[in-house]
Formats: sequence, C-alpha cells, structure tokens
Amino acid sequence: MTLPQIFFAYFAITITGLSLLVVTRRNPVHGVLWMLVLFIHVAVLYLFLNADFLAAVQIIVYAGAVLVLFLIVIMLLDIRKEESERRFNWTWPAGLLAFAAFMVFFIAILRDFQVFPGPGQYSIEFIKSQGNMMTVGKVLYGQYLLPFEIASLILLVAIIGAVVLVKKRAE
Amino acid sequence: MVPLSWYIMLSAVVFSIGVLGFVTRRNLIIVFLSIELMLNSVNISLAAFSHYLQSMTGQILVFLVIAVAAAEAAIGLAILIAFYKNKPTIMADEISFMKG
Amino acid sequence: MFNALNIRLIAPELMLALTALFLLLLDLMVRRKDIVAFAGIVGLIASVFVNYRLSAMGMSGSTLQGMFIFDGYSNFFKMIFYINLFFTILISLKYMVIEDASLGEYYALLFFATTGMMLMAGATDLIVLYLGLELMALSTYVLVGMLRRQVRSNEAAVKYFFLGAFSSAFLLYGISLVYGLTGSTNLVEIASKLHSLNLINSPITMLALIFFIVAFGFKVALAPFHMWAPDVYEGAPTSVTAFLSVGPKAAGFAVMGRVFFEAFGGLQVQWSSILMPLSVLTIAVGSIIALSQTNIKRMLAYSSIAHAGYALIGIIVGTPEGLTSTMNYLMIYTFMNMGAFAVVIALKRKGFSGENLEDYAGLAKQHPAAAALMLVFMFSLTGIPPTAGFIGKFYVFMEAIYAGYLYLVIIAVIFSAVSAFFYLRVVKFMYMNEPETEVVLSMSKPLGISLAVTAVLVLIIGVYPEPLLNFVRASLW
Amino acid sequence: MLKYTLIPLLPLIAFIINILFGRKYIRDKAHWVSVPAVLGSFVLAVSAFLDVKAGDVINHNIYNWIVSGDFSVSIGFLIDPLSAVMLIVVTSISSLIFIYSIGYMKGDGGYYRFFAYLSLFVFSMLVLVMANNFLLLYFGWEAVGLCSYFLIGFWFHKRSAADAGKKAFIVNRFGDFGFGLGIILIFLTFGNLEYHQVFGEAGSIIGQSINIFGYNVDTITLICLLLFSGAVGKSAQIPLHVWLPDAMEGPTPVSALIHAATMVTAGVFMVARCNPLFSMSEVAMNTVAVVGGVTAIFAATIALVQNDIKRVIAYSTVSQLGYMFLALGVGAFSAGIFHLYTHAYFKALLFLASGSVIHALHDEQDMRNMGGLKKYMPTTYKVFIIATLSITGIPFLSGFFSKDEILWRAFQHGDLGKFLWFLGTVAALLTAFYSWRLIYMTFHGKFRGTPEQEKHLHESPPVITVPLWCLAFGAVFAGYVGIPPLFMEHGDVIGEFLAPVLGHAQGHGTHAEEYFVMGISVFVAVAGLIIAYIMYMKKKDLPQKLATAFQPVYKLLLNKYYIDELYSKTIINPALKFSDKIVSGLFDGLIIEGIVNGVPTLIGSFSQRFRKIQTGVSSTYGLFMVFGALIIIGMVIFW
Amino acid sequence: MENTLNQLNYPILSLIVFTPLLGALLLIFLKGRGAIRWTSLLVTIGALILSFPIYSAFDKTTYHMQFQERYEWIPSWGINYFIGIDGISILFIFLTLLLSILAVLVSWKSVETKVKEFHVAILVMETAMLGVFVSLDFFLFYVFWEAMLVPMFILIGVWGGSRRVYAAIKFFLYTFVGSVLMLVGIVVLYFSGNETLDIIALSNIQYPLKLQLWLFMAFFAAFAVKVPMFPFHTWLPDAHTEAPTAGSVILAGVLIKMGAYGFLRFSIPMFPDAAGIFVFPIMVLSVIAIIYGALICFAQKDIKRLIAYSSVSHMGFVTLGIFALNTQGVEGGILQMLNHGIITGALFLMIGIIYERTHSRMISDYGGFASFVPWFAGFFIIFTFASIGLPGTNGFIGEFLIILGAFSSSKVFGVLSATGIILGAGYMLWLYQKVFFEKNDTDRTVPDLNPREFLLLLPLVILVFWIGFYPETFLSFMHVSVDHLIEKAGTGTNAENMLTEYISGMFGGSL
Repeated sequence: MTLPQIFFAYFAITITGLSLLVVTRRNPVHGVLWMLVLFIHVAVLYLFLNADFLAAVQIIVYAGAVLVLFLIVIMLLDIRKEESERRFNWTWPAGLLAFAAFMVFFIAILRDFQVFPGPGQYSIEFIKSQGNMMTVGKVLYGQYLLPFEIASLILLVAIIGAVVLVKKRAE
Repeated sequence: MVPLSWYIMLSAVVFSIGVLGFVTRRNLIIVFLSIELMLNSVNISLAAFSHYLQSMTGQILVFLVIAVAAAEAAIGLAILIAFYKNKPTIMADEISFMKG
Repeated sequence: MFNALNIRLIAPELMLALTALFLLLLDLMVRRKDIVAFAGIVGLIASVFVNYRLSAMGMSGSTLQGMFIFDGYSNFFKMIFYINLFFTILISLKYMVIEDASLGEYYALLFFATTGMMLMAGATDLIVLYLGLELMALSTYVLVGMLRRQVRSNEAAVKYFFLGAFSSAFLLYGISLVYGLTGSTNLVEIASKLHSLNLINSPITMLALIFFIVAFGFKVALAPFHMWAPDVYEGAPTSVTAFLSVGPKAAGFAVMGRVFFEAFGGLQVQWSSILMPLSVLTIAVGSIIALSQTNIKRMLAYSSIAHAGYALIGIIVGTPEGLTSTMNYLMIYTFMNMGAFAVVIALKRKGFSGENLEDYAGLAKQHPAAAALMLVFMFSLTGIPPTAGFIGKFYVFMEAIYAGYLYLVIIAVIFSAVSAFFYLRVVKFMYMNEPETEVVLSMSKPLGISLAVTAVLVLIIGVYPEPLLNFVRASLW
Repeated sequence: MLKYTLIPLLPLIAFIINILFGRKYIRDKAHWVSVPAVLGSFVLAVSAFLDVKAGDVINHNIYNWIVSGDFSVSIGFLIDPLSAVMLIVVTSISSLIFIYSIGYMKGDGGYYRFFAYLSLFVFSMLVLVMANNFLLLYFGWEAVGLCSYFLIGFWFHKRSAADAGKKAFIVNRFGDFGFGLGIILIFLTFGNLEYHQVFGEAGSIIGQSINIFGYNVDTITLICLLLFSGAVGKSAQIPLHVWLPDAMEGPTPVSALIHAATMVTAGVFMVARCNPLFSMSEVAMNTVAVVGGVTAIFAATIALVQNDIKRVIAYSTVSQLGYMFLALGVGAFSAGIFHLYTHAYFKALLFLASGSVIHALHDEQDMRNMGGLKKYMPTTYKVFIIATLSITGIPFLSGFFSKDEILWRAFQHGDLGKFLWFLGTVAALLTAFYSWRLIYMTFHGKFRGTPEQEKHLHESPPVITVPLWCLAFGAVFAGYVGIPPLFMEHGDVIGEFLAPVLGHAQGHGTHAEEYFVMGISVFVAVAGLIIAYIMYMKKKDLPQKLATAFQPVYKLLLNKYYIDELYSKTIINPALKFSDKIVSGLFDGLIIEGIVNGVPTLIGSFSQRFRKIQTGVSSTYGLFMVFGALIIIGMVIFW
Repeated sequence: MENTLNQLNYPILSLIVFTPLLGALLLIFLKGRGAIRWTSLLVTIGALILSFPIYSAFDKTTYHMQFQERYEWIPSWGINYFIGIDGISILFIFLTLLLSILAVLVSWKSVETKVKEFHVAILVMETAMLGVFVSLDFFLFYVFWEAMLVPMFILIGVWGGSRRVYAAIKFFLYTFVGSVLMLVGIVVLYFSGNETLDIIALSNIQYPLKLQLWLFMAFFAAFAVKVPMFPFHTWLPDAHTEAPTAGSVILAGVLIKMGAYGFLRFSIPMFPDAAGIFVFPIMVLSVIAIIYGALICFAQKDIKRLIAYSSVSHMGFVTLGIFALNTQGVEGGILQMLNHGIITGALFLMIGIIYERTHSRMISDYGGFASFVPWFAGFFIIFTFASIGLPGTNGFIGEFLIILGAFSSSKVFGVLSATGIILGAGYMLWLYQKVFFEKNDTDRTVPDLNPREFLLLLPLVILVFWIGFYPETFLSFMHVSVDHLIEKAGTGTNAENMLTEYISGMFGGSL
C-alpha cells in the first residue's frame, strides 16, 4: 500500500465508523457532534481529491451552518424525555436486511468501477495553474449559470418556507 | 494512487448506512442526519469522479448539493418544529395519525 | 459565449420566478390576498403569453450551455403546469380563507413550485433537473405544511419532506453514477457516451437507471414508492392536494420521458421491462386500496396513484407515440382531477371538512349542479365515454397494444373496472343516499369558473379530442 | 272468396265487439252479438258445404303470413270435403250451444265474457278446420287451446278452475311441443307447409331417414309421430288425457262445445287431414291405433266409478276419442271422421243435458246427490236417454252406425285389428254400463240431495230445451249419412263424400263376419244396459259390495289410475323442486351469485388487508421504497 | 359505394339520434315538473316522428348501409363520425324510439323525486341507445355503448327499489367489465385492419383464425354480458327488478338487445371462422339459458324478478336463433328481439302500473285481480300469451322461426329449445293465475287502467298482433341484410370443422 492509500484507508474506516455512530447514537446531540467530525473528515477527503473549494464549503456551510441549525433545533425542541425511549423502529431487522442487501449489491456492482471516458480538460495541472477557486468560479458562472441561479431560488424558497412555517403571525 | 473504486465503495458504504439510519431510527433528527449522510456519500463519489474524470461538473454539483442540503435543512427543521408545536414528539412512528 | 446565453428561451420560467418575487413584495403592500392572487394570475398569463409567442415564432432549441431546452415537449408539459397553477389559484382563493391560512407566500410558493416543474420539463442536464426538482419539492413541502395549526397538515409535511429528501438522495446517487460512467450530466451526451463506451449493458448503468426510477417513481407515485401519497394528499390543504396530484406527477413524467427516452434511449427494453410490473402493481394497489377509503381526498390519492399507473403504460411502450399518449393522458387527467378537487373544496366550510364520503350523501338533492359535475369527473376518472378520461385511456391502451403489450392492457382494463367501483361509490352517495346533514357549498366565482371550465373541457375533449391530439402530437415532433 | 273468409271472421268480429264493449255497454245482451254471428257462420258453412258437394275445392291463399328465406307460409283456406264436414259440425253445434248458453249462463257476471270467448273459440276452431297449411292449422290449434284455457278458468275465483285451465294449456303444450317440431320437420323435409304440396310429395320421401341421437329414424314415421303427439294432447289420449276431466271445471256449454264436440276432436281431424302421411308409415298408424284403443278402454274403466256427472261424460269423451283414433289407426279415416261427426251430436247432447241437470240443482255435480230427476225434468230425461242410446250403439241411432263401422274396420285389419276390435268391444260394454249407470243414478230412484235443492227443482226453460231437442235429433239421425253398405248400397254417403280426401277404406270381410261384429256390439250395448240396471235399480247394494270386494281395483279406478299423482310426483314436483332448490337456490343463488358477489368481496377484503401496509410511519414507507429498489436491482441485475 | 348513401338529403339519422340529447339540454333549463314531463314527452314523440321518413325511404333491396353520414371526427386516429343503418338496425331504432316514449309516459305519476334528473337520464339514454344502433365506426359505437351505462346506473340507483344501489352497481360493474374487454378487442382490431375503425371496412377483411378467436372472445365478453347469456346473467334479475319501471322497460326492451345486435353486427360478419367454431358452445349456452331461465322463474316470488328471468330465457332463444346462422334463425332472432322488447317492455310497464296502486311486487300479495282491474287483466293476458308464443301474437313468429332455424342447423338444439315453450307457458300462466285468479276479496279496490295507461299499452298491443299476423312489415326490412350476413358467415373457411367434429365426436357424433 502506498502512502495515499493508507491515508485513504484511515479516512474510509473513520468515515464509516463515524457514520455508524451517527445513526446509532441515542442522543441526537451526540449524533450531530459525530456528524461534525465526519464532515471534517469528508472535507479532508475533498482536499485529497483536489477540491479545495468544496472542502471549504463543506466546513463552512455544512459543519458551520447546517449542523449548528440542527443543534439549535434540538435545543428548541427539548427532547430530553425521549432519550429513554426505543431507538429503533420495530422494523429494524428489515432495515438491517436492506442494509446488508445494499452492501452486497453495491459491492458486487461497483467493485471495480473504472473511468471509461477519456480525461477532461480539468487536469490537476490545469486546475493548479488557474487555482481551484478560479476554475470553479469560471465554470459555475459560465457553464453552470442556470443551476446556480436555480440554487438561489431554492435558498429563497427555503427562507420563505421557514418563515411561513414557524413565524409567529399576527392573528 | 488510490483507485477510484475505493472512493466509490466508501461512498456506497456511507450511502447504505444512511439508508439504514433512515429506515431504522425513530428520532427524526437522526433520520435527517441519515439523509445528510446519504448526501455526503454522493458528494464523496461526485468529487472522486470529478477528480478522476478531470471534469469540473462533479465539483459544481457537490457545491449545489450542499446548497440544496442547507435549504432542505432549513425547511425540514422548520417543518419539524411546526409539527412539534402541535404534537410534542419527533418520533417517526408516532407521527402516524394518517394511515390506511 | 453569450450567443449561447439565449435568455429568451427561458423567459417563461423567468416570468414566473419574477412573478413569484413580485408576489412576495406585493404581499407586504396589500392586505387583500385576492389581489395577490390576481396579480399572480396576471403574471401567469404573461408567462403563458411569452411562452406562446416564443413557440409561435418557431423558437426552439437548447440554451444556457445545453442546460435547458425550449421545445414542444417541454411546452406541452408547461401547458399542464400553467393549467394546474391557474386552477389551483382559482380554487384556493376562498378555501385558504376558510382554512385561515390566506398568505401571500402561499401564492408565491405555488409559483416557485411551478417554476421548478417547468425547469424540470425543460431540463436537458441532470443538474438542472435535480435543482428544478428540488425547487419544486421544497416549495411543495412548505405548501403541504401550510396549515401549520393542523396536525394533519404538519404530519403530511413531515412525511413528505423526509421521504422526498430520501428519494432525492437516490436521484443524486443515480446522477453521480451516470456522471461517473459517462463524465457528463448532459442527457444527449450521456446517451452518446453510453453508446460509444459500450455501457448499455453495464450493471452500473442499470443501477443508475433503477435509482432514477426510484426517484421519479416517487414523484409520480408509482408503487412501491407511492406510500407517501395518500397521507400527504389527505393532510395537505385540499388546494395543495389538487396542485400536488397534478403538477409534480406531470413533472415526474416529463423528466421520466426526457431522461429515459433521451439519455437511456438505448436501454428502452430494460426500463420498459422494469416499469411494466411497476405499472401493474401501481394500478392494482391504487385501485384496490382505494376501495376501502372513506376520506375522499385519500381516495382520490389512491385514484391518482392508479392513474399514474395508466399513464406509465405510455412510457413503457417506449415509442414516441407511446410518450404522446402519456402526455395526452396527463393533460386530460389534469382537467378531471382538478375538477374533482374543486368539488371537494366546494364542500369545505368552516367547521365542516366535507372530506368524508358520507358528507356527499344526498348532494344531488341539495346541490344538483355540483353533484352533476362531480358525476362527470368521477365517470371521467373511471374512463367512461364520452368523457375525456376515456380518450386518455383509449390512447394509452391503443399505443400499448400496438407495441404488443396486450396483457398489460388487459390487466389495466380489468383494474379500471375495479376502480369504477370506488368512483361509483361517490356517485352513489351523491345520488342514491338521503342527505344526512345539510351541506352548504362554499362557492365562489373563481371556484365556479374552474368547475365549469374543467367540466366543459372534460366533456369537450371526450367528444372531440382531435385538437388536443393534434397539439400533443405536434409537441413531440 | 269473401264468403269463405267470413265464416271464421264473423265470430271473430263478435268476439272483438263483445270483449271491447261487453263490460260497459253490452253486458247481458252479449248473445245478440255472438249468436247471429255464429248462425251466420253456420249458414255460410252450409253454403260452402254445398259448393264442395257440387265439386268445388277451394284452396285460396289470402296473404303471405311469414316469409323468411326459403320459408314461406300463407294465411289461406282449404275447403274440401273434410273441412266442409267439419265446418258443418262445428258451426251447427256451436249455434245450438250458443243458444243454449243464453239460458244457461243467464245472470252470470261474466256473461259478455263468456260469449266473447265462445265466439273466439269458434273463430279459432274454424281457422283450424279451414287452414290450408300446417302453420295455420297450428295457429288454430293453439288458439282453441287458448280459448279452452279461458273458458275452463271462466270462474277464475275458483282455484280449481284456474288450475284446470292452466293444466289444460300446459298439458296441451307438451303435445304441441311435438306437433310444432313435426311441422318444422315437415318444412325441412318438403320445403313447404301447404297441405297440397306436402301431401303431393309425400310419396317421394319414403325410405328417407333422419339421424336422431345416433339412430336412424324413418322420416315419415318421425313426422307422423310428432304430429300425433299434438293430437294426443289436444284429443286427450293417453298419456296426456289428464287435462280433460279437470277441464270440466268450466261451464257446461263449454264442456259440450269444446271438450266434447269440437276442440278435442281436432286431433282426429288433424290425423285424418294428414292421412297421406300417416298411411305411409305403418309404425305411426299402429301407434295411433293402439293409443286410441288403449285410451278407449282405459278411460271407460275410469268412467265406471266416477261420481261427478260431468267427469263421467268427460271420460266417456276420452274413450270415444280413443275410438276415433282407433279408426284412424286402422286406416278407416272416414270412419273416424264419421264417428267424430256423430259423436259431436250425442256427446254435446249428453253434456248439455247434464248441464240442464246441474243448472236445475244449482251447480250440484255429484251424482250421489241426485236421483229421481225423471219426474222433475222429463225433457232432459228424454234427451238423455236418446243420447245414451246413441252412444251405446243401439241400432239405428247415429252412434250405432259410426261405432259399428269402426269396430268392423278394426276387425278387418289383421291381427292387431282383431285385438283392437276386442278392446273396442269391451270399451263399448263399459260405455253402455257407465252411461246407464249415469242415467239410473241421476234420474231414477229417490232424490238424494238437500231439501233446499229439491224445492227448486224444475225443468229448464225452452232456450235450453230447444237446443237439446235439436241435438237429440242429430243424435238419432246424424248417422244416416253413413249407413253401412251391408244395409244399403251407397248408403255410406259421408264415406263417399270424404273419399277424395281420405281415400276409400280398404278391407275385406264377409257379410257374415260383419253381421257377427255388429251382433257382438249390439249385444254388449244391451249387456251394459242390463248390468247397470241390475246394479243400480235392482240390487242397489251391489255396487257398494263390489267396491269393497275389489277395493284396490275400485280405488285405482276412482283415482284414475293415479296418473295425476304419478305426474305430480315424478314430473311436476321434482321439476319445481329442482327449479327452486337446485337451479334457483343452489346454482343461481349460491354458485353464480357467489362468484359474482364473491369476487368483489374478495377484492374488498384484499383492500382491507393491503391498506394495513400503509402504516402511517414514514420509516415503513422508506423501507418499502428501499425494498422496491432492492427487488428491482436483484431482478434486473442479478437474475 | 353507390349513391344510396343517403336517400334523404339531410342528416336524418343524426337528427333522430341527437334530438333527445338536445331535449335533455333543454330540460336542464326548465323549471316545473309539468313542463319537464311534457317537454320530454314531446321530445321523445318528436324523435319518433322524425324517424318516419326512414321507414318509407328505406331501400329494402340492398344490404348496404343506408342514410349514411360520414364526417371526419378524429383524423389523428382515422376515426370518423360514421353512421348509417341497414335492415338489421332499423327495427331497433323504431323499438328504441317507441319504448322511450312509453318510458316517459309510464313515469308520469310514479316519479316524483328529482324529476328533472330522471328525464334527462331517460333522454340521454335514448340518444346513447340510438347511437349504438346507428354507429358504423367502432369508436363511436363504443362511446355510445359505454355512455349508456351512466344514465342507466343513475336510473336504477336513484329511482329504483329497495336494493337499488346494489343492483345499480352490479349492473354497472358487470357490463363495464365486459365492455372494457371489448375495448381491448376494438383496439386490436384497429391495428389488424389498417388503422381504421370503420365497421364496414373492417368487415371486409379476412383475419387469421387465431386472431379471430381472440377477438371473438373479447367481443363475446361484452355482448354475452349484455344479452345476457348464461352464466353471465345475474346482473339482469337484480337490475330489472330494482330499476324503476321506465328503467326496466328500457333495460328489457332495448338495452339487452344490444348484445345480440353486437353479435349480428360484429362478431359474425367480422369473424366468420371464429363464429363457426363458437357456434356450438354458444348454442349450448343459449339452450341452457332457455331452460335455466325458465326453470328459475318457477321459483320466483317477485313478479318483476320472474319477468326478468324470463328475459334470460327469451334472450336464449335470440342467441340460439342468431347462431343457427341460417336465414330463419337470424331473422327469427332479430324479430324476437323486437318482440321481446315489446312484450317484456309491456309486461314491465304493466307491473309498474299495478305497483303504483298496490306498492307490492310480491306475487303473494296479489290474486283475483281480474275482477277489479279487468282491462288491466285483459292487456296482461295478451302480453302473457305473446310471451308464451301463442300463434297470432308476435312471440310466436319469432320463436317459431328461431326453432325452425335452430332445428335445421342442429336438431338437438331445436328440440331442447322447444321445451322452453312448454316451460314458458308454465311459469307465465302460473304467474297469471296467482295474480289475477283465485282470490276473491271483494273489499279491495284497485283502480283500473286510466286513459294515459291505456294509451301507453295500446301501441304495444297493436304491435303484438301486427307482428303476429303480418310480420312481413318488419321482416321485409331485414331480408336482404340477413341474407348478406348469412352469406358472410358462410365465407368462413372450413378449418373449424375439425374442431366441431371433434367436439361433436365426444357427444356420439349425433349433432
């Protein structure tokens, strides 16, 4: 195993373990915290994959914003009393079975996933020469302008939605 | 060099764990986290593809997914709060007044 | 570079989005929400006009770096979305007041959702498709939970949200796999890459395809991905239910048609054979479970599930004609379903849900006109000529038989007979039972207009479908 | 042509007028419509008869009735010697009975109805007689059945009357079932239904056979047997005789006209009409003869012990009809018709006379409650005696000539003929016995009815007695048109007259034999009289003793051989039970309805069961989605 | 085609067909029961009067469709608005028009609730029924065919008896299942026949045997249910019994004729080979229906139900005649349909009339009625005997021709079917006796027929005797068409003989 592979192995194992922790913790606060750790690991993986911008976004948006939102909501809901209750649905064996089946299928199908098309223009060298941020920006505002705009609409909807749903109304 | 399939396998595993969490957990906050897990797994594979294909599309998509995930989080949590105000529970199997 | 930035072709969507924004602003300025709604209708008509002008000018083609296309196919679906939006606004006006949830944002969200659907219909890139879908989805999540003081509405929103997010994770996974295989998210490019790289028979392609089916199946409510539908339809505000039962479904079919035919055209045999059992299952589940429903919204939910199954037959056929028949079906379904929900809404008044079948008892005696209209819609949903529902089914069955799916059609027609039972039950309650309580209709002009228009169209299309057929056909080639 | 068309049309018009306006306007003046009509028919019939006598044969199609492909049948009349004779019989007797009814039915609530039905009957009977093709014959055949149904059930409030009418119709339907099929077979064989065509080609199909259920049956035999089955029903032969005694529930004029003189003889007429067919099939002829012979004696035995005055006469009718068939069966067609003709008079007389008795006793029909009526009703008594003498075959009354001819013809007809002759002779003995028994029980001895009845005993008015005398005249002298050659060369006028249609009877026998046969029959007639005299006048306890001594036989006869019971036990009740329990209850109610209602119920229960899957828990929904995806993946990729 | 396309220079058939529909539209805007009743009566009578020209202008010498009208309707699918009639359908037009008038008349007093809806339903029904008989395009045919269900469903379910909802739903679902299968057949036919649904064009195509078999079965599903043939008959007693009088009359008079009409118009001429093969089973089912329907009548306690089951028996005759596939059988079958419409329609009318007075359909509640309602009894006996098939009435002509036809095509079936005549006499006379005879309670007062009811029944009585004595008026319309049909049926190859021989071999080769 080469060094990168060892690195990857560490991250893979950690991410997997963290995922399992997230879905098994009784206390959602713990879950969110483990998730935070996981996000950071994923961000490192992005760095590993030459996606600096993504790593930054991952930390800022995901870890910084989304998870904080989660924590706030957990606090807001004050769900301590539920900590003593069952963690899983009665159907959990079926879920486990589904999980196992998914694993089997995925391993069987995706085991030797290869890249078929020839390499595109955004080689490591190209990105390095331009800078990751610059590259992403150019593509985003050029080719992917429309998606970007739509994303803005989505965020707007999210704002309106949140307001509509929880805002105190003047009755 | 790390083979692409490793990333894909990692992504698959995390995705599956997300599914597992979604279908087994009662607490909707955790269920929500499971969904985020699934999104992250997709992001991992997208970033990996992007890297190996030397294409920028994957990265853009990851960026957009994160944006959408944030939006989803906002709305999803708002919905949860709205529900909680009426019925103080966030357990999946207790939110089942409508069935049949 | 800016040549490719032909913004005109996306003008209708822009119009709608801008209208939505304008409505948000307007909402702050005026107290009366019907003014907001009216402004919305103006914006809607403007968008329709723009759309019409564009297509009349013979404009078509892709724009924005091949992200989006303006063609007959998307125009047809946009038509459905416009109609859906239009009628939803009309039937919402009084209803939302009754429900005490008359908000300007409501209309804005309807517009955002419709924008999302239109983007889906015109998307030629999986990224746009995904974002359009999310735009639609997020808006509808909020719309479903609009009645935030009602547990039912909250619960529906919770379920819809979680399952929706779950399904879009599948979609994303599928997109990522396709991207990984072909290096592209553009539908045309995907198709050519799948072909040139000889990936047609790759299991990974199949996996991606299946994930697409899961996600689209969720949107159009195909069994076994349909289970959110009854709960959500029941819990959501009725106007939103009407909106949901048509818009996202049609949008789902739109992307299904686009993606399957364009990107996975080479795998037609595969997806047909996957969809076929799903269609049978969907029709069966929808028809059978609907039999034991007592809540009309829930019953219509199952009915819409069954109808998704019928519409799917056209896709299964896998030919452009088949797709045409599905489009035709959806258009017709829009009218009859909207009409049916309009009647349901008419029954709702303060302190009276009007959702139970018993509430329809003796309706024909108290409100013969409403009962007669409901009768038309019910028989149209059953597929009895000379209503539009029959034309829709006939076309779908015709194409299916032409393509050799005789047994599928036989199963479908038998289940349509089963489904007749629960539609008849509504008629039975209206005409053959004595009224138990006095029902006062909360009629309003807009509601009346939408009822009249849908009923007349259902009958006209049933008797003279030629213009619609020509329109459908013209939109595909 | 109008003249001939009017013969049946006059009564029809009378019917229409009476039925439409009778209830409101005509009421008790109904006879003013019907009697002139039937008298008119009679006059026209006589005129037609004279035309035929002068040598005309009228065969006229009025219009095409049914045309379908190569099937074509007309409404049209054939008046030849046979139908001319029948016309005379029918119209004359009808006229008399119509007049009689004026008195008999006086004051009945359904007076107009009665005359309407009677008129309709006459119309139908005339159509039957005058038809020139089988289908029109069938029309008349069914129409007289219809009238019979109406008239038997005339007093419909009486359950027995309603039952009897229905029974008559349905039993006849059994016969008509065969008759109809016979007609169809005739059409399929000859391609035509007109008498002339069919009879003309009859010779050409000898030897043809039809495959029925795997057996080859001679076509002509089959046709004849099927036709004969109609005759069996209509003329109340074994085994379809059961309706006729019950038919006595109807008013007496009806019994006289329909169930004695005319309608029941339609079978005889039909067989005679089809003589060209029948004479080609030995099997059919023998069947006819045997059925006739057996019926003659069978009915006579039942008549021996019956106590209802009309039933005795009814069984006597059955028996006499048997005689006629016997005659036909042995090839003596004209003898059969001759007997039909004489029988019409004396049997109508018997009925009308008994009607007079019944009328006098206010609807009492049981002979055990009669007796000694001689002194109250001398006229009736006299005509009764005349009729009885005639029917028993006392020489030189009309019954003698016709009966004797039949017996003589039978005697000539080979071994089977001898046997039939024997049957006929025995039947004659029995006839004599029960006829006289009837007279003795009714008119002699002491009155056994209630004093109330006795107070009102009276002779009937002239409107009743005049027709009786007219018929009595017929009963005495009608036979003189058929004097056997033995007594007078060319005495058999009617035989000669009918010969063009029915052919000359062949047969050879010596004069000695003929005298022997005649002697025997006269002897049995007298013997019957004497036995009856002894039993009912001298030793009045003898019948009782005999009844006790031969209890089983007596019971058997009294209960008409239990035929009705047999039918109801073996056919009617099982059929009703079958239809109620098996067909309606089990098959329709349980199996078919079960399936029809079961499928929706099943789907409904599916629905109830499947909706439980929809638990309302989003995790479950997710699980279903996941499994859906997994199954598809498993099926598509790993299969 | 020749120039007999339309002898009259105006669209006579469309006029007849859509007059009732226009009337129905008019009714929607009317107020007041009297106005509604009179309007619908005038509309139905008007439609009948409008139809008079077709009887006189009808060319009896050609089997071609007459009074044709053809307009493009849905060119995308090659579907035309194509109507026309021949000798087979013309009588049904007449029957439909006549019975619709009577249906309106008989409901004059008995329908008191939702009068407007009732008459709208009747008129819509009339248009749909007429449409079925004139359609020469399958799509059009199917539209009318199904459209009938809706008003009928409403008629039964709203104005019916105590179990009306059950009966209505049963009726609807039953017939709907049958007709959706036909729909599949129609579509298959569409593609086997050069993408057209023109019935005439489709009739001229020789289809492969296997396809014929399948199509025949698909159509059979619809027609057999409608007729109804044993064992698909159970909707009929319920529907007939529970329907209001007008509904029963239309059901019995016209609706169930459509199945047999379908056989004549489609099954036999289009799939002659398959028809040849199915002759045997269908004749068996027909004979079973004749006997079975008759036997069940004996077990009935409800007058309407008895008449309903008798319809099963009579329709058995009709199908038997039709599938005898010879001139007499088919003509008898068609005539018998007309007859049955008249007779059973009349019987249902009469039951409705008496029900208005007694409010009972139970046989046991009657008895001795001949004395207080003599006119009623008189009319009833006419129809009773017509139903029994007494010569001189229309029933005889039809049944005789059918038995003749059946007998000449298969002796066994001819003989068995003739037993139906005995049984028919049995149950009808039993019914008559129980209702009109026997009891004599003089204190009961039931009014006799009033002039309206008298007028109602009079045309039917006239028809009973008219057809009974001069059927040629009616038969003459169909001669040429029927001969053409027989000829067509005869064009089937003899491939089916193998099958028939095989089957008859199992019965000892004697059929």
